[in-house]
Amino acid sequence: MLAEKALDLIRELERSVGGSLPPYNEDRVRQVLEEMRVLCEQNQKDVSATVAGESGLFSGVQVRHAALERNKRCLLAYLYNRIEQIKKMRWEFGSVLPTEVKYNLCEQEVQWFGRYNKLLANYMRSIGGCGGLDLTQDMKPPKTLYVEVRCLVDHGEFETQDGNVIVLKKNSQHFLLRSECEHLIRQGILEHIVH
Amino acid sequence: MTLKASENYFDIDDILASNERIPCRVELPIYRLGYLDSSHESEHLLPGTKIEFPYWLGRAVCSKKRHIVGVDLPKQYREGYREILSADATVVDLHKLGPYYYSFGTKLLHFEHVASADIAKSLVKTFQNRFRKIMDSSQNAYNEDTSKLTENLDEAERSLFHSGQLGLHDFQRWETRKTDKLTTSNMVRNHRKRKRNVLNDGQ
Amino acid sequence: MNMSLFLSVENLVFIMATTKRVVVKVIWNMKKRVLVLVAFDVDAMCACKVLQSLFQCDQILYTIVPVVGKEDLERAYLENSEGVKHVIMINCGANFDIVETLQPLENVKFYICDSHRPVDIHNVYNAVQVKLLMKETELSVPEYDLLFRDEESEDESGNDSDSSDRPVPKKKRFDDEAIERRRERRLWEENRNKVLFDYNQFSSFGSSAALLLFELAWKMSKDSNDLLWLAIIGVTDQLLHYKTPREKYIEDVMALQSHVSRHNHRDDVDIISINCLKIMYDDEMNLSLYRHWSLFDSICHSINMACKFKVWTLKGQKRLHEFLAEMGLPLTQCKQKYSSMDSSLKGNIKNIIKEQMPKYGLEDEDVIVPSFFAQYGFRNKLCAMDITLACASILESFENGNTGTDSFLLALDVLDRSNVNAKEKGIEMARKQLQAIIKQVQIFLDMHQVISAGPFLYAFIQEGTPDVKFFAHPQCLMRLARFTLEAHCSVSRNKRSKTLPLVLGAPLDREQGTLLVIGIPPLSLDEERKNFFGKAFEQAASSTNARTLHDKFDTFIMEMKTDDRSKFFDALISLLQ
Amino acid sequence: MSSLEELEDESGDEVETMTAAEVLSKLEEAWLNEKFAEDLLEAKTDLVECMMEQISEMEDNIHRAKKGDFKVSIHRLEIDRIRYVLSSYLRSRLTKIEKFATHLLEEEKLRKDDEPSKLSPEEFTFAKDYDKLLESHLRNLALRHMPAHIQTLDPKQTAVRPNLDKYVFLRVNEDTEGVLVEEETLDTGEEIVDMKKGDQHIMRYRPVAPLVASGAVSLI
Repeated sequence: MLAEKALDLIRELERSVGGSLPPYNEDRVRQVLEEMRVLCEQNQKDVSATVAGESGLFSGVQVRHAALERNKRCLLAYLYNRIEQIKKMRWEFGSVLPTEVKYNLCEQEVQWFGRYNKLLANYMRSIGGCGGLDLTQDMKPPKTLYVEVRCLVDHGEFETQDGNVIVLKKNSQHFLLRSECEHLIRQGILEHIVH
Repeated sequence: MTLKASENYFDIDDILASNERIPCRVELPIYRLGYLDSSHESEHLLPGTKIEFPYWLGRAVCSKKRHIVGVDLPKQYREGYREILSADATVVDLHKLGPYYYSFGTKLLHFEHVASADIAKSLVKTFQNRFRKIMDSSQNAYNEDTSKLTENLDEAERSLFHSGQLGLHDFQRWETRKTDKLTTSNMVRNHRKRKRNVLNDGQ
Repeated sequence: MNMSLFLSVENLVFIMATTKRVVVKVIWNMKKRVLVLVAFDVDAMCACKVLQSLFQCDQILYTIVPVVGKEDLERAYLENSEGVKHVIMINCGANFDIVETLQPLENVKFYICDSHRPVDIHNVYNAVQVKLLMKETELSVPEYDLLFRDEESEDESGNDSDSSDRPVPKKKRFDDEAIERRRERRLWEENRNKVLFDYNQFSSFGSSAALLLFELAWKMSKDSNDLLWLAIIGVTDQLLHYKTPREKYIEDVMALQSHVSRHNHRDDVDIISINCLKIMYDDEMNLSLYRHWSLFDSICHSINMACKFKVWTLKGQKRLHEFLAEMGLPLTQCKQKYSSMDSSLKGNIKNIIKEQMPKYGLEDEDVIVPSFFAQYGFRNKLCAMDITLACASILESFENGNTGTDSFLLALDVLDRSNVNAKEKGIEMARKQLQAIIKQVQIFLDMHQVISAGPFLYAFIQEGTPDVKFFAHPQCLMRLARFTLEAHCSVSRNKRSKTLPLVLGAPLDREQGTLLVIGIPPLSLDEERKNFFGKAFEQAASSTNARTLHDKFDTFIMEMKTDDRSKFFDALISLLQ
Repeated sequence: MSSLEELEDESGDEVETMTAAEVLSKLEEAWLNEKFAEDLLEAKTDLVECMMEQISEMEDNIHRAKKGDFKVSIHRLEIDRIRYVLSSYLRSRLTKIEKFATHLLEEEKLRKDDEPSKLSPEEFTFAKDYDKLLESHLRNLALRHMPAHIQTLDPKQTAVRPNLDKYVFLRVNEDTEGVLVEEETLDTGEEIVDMKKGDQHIMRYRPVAPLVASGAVSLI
């Protein structure tokens, strides 16, 4: 059936819902574009023939045109939904992606991530006139000023707001300002301990 | 061909739902596209040929303006099935009738078939009848395998079920004061898990 | 005399009595982060949790790092010392010169809350940088003048160069004086060495760190049932790992009991939520984990009962069966899970056992221990001894490639009363440990591997023995050693056995060819629980150049190269003869 | 709350005074409406700026306060809470702005001068840049490789638009009569509801959207 390959791309995304982003399927994208090129060529041929006087070719043109549009929709939806995931990554991983994750993005997607990152940073800086507001923080309503945390990985040195340096070593425990370690918790470096 | 606001151009579910098949009857010859019908080996699709098209294609070639093919109702929306659904919708395996039963059904209304009004009513009625059970099961299955509960559900119902589950879990977490806990982002956690699995497999 | 602890209104204040009866007052600047170094034992963990709760109340920032031994402590200090002015050490740091070891900046202060005794004299008399959080009565340190001399007087005694302005005739008299001084100094030094030897000869333990910190919380009016429970666990840990004599334990229990009744005495019992923690005092049967086992298994794995009946022999088994039958406890009931035992039997077991005890030569203290229970929710009744064992066994577990600090955190989870899962895992692990211990004891006895070396008994676990991994950890090794000694004494015809200490070795690391060695005092000296092996090990090692590592905070436990075993033991024998 | 002193609202010629606590409660209301509304609501730029100022003022006060002052930690927690409401509010807006960027920019183009913009100036910049960024991505990877006549991206077709027919929960703040809930159709007559203050309803968002904007109802 027409536009099957394009649908494969969509199915690929459907299967990965909740999981990781699958590698950018460059081959399949190329195949879809190729199918589109062929469909278009045939249509042009039929259109020329019709102009030359041949009749009855209209139905075929319609079918192919529908297939072209369908391919376009699938392809764009594929890119669009990947972008949605990539955006989410900015919010969840932070401004630097783990290499294994980056590996599944194509070159342009990596660039897009960088540009989005910049766009977001510019916007956040511009909020409220002075200094801006980091929207990637404060994801949950604050209950306490300080939180008890355990360190899950060897992270190294971490400078607190008051200029102290704390060494975040695996399995050490700390009592820190919630506002300054929230992003470390979200990045899985610290675990928040509640009793 | 514009989409309604609810039918997001980029929506994965909508794209999949619009791929469901409808039986068509070719009414004008479609030249050099015989390969679309795998049961015949002719070069062209000739009038009278019966063929199943995906919805998106059927919609493009069968409308008031163009009538290249005639469209029939898929059997799961015909009267026989509608009767079964009206008898007791809750026992029907809707997923088997089409994973996008409601959304595909709604799309069929575009063809303005004589039975359209009845289909619309049947869809609403079916949903109403099944809704209570879905809500009930999603609110009362805590910490158990839900695949059995959802296997008969259409995709929209499944997502409804999962929203219900999410609500239930959030409520339980709130009740046991677990919502205070700041947590690792899902993506980071999943990434870690996969990485660990890869490491373990490598050993 | 009681420890003096006071509290200023706004800041957390430690006020401690030192031996010189000088009250040292330290006000913590609340803006500064505190570094807490915690040893790997249950008491220390409980103490740490009490401290955390105090810090959280006052919003004092902290970093907590668990440390397994002296090297670890040094490394942890180095890594985390930047900008830190206050370091608290829990169950570590007392018995070696902390300033000498860590070479800290002058403005760093150490607060040592450590049950290890004796406290190094430098720690005692460095009032500027080292503060001890201990009960004064538990420190019997020699007088300052016996240990330290004024340096200035020594300068004078030296043949200084500034004699130019002295008249020559005086020189002779000066020489006489100098000789006299030198003689005096020699005598003083001889005396100092003797005093120091006496002071350092035996290692022992003072009050539980958790109990001390709980008392601090109490003085600050920040105590709660939850903190009290931690103090109870800390004290129980000292009992279960033979750190303090039974009498001291009873004393602590009395003190705890007054807190328990203060916190749990309410007329309006009905209006308290079932989810609140309640603590009760009760006599408990000294049977390991019986609530989570069968009565029969529990008896067979409990040190006192097992040794009295010699359950590892056929005859012993028979006698145990008789004992149970005479009490009217059907064997089928005893061998099924305690929780599903007939409840009419369950309620009475303690009394029946008490009645039958004398006939079997069991004494009250073999069977009964005063202890505490915690209850919250509908289901959860926790026994302090069970939780302590569960926590200790998780602390020393080695599953799934967990590192030491992983286990430390997992063990902390056991103490978190809402974490039922961790607790159950702990009980399971504790059972496995007990099974490994009894199996090993049986091997020792069956193979006659407990051997008298003259001044002490010794035994070694063979490499390749199943469960050998359990004994590569101090606390478990400690319990094995004690079980082995009691079991050996119970079967030995030699009356002297009871007066002999035991040295026990377990393979530690096969690749590196190392042993973990522990020495415990003889049973006849049980009222004191003083251990001389710390010093003895050091001396034996230095006299033979055996490759040993005295890294543990418990000095009577050390690591050594397997190859050096025999020369080390020859030296140890001649040293102790 | 001693920290929330009276503030003067500088916008508007007639001097409108609002206490900081009032500003905060307005912001909280805007936040909830924004959270539950399907479409983007009018930007409350003044409220945001006002609260941002308030935060920095409180921070200054804290720096001046005595060390160890018990009030400091309470003020700090208050700052955290305000910051959370602000961020959460702006985050839900940002999500919608990204999703409906094309649609919002279209609306903005059609907006008459006397109508208020839904977007704050900063949000407008963001929306423009974001829309461009997304389109250029689709163009670079797909569109420009497609046959010429279908390379265009027709907003009519592809722009994602809010679904105003979603149902919402709402609470009535002011008595409002004659709300046309359901237009007349062949099968049913029109449905008109009178809403009383304090009532709670569940209904389609479309008919009540103007009431949310005017403050007559709040989404819950």
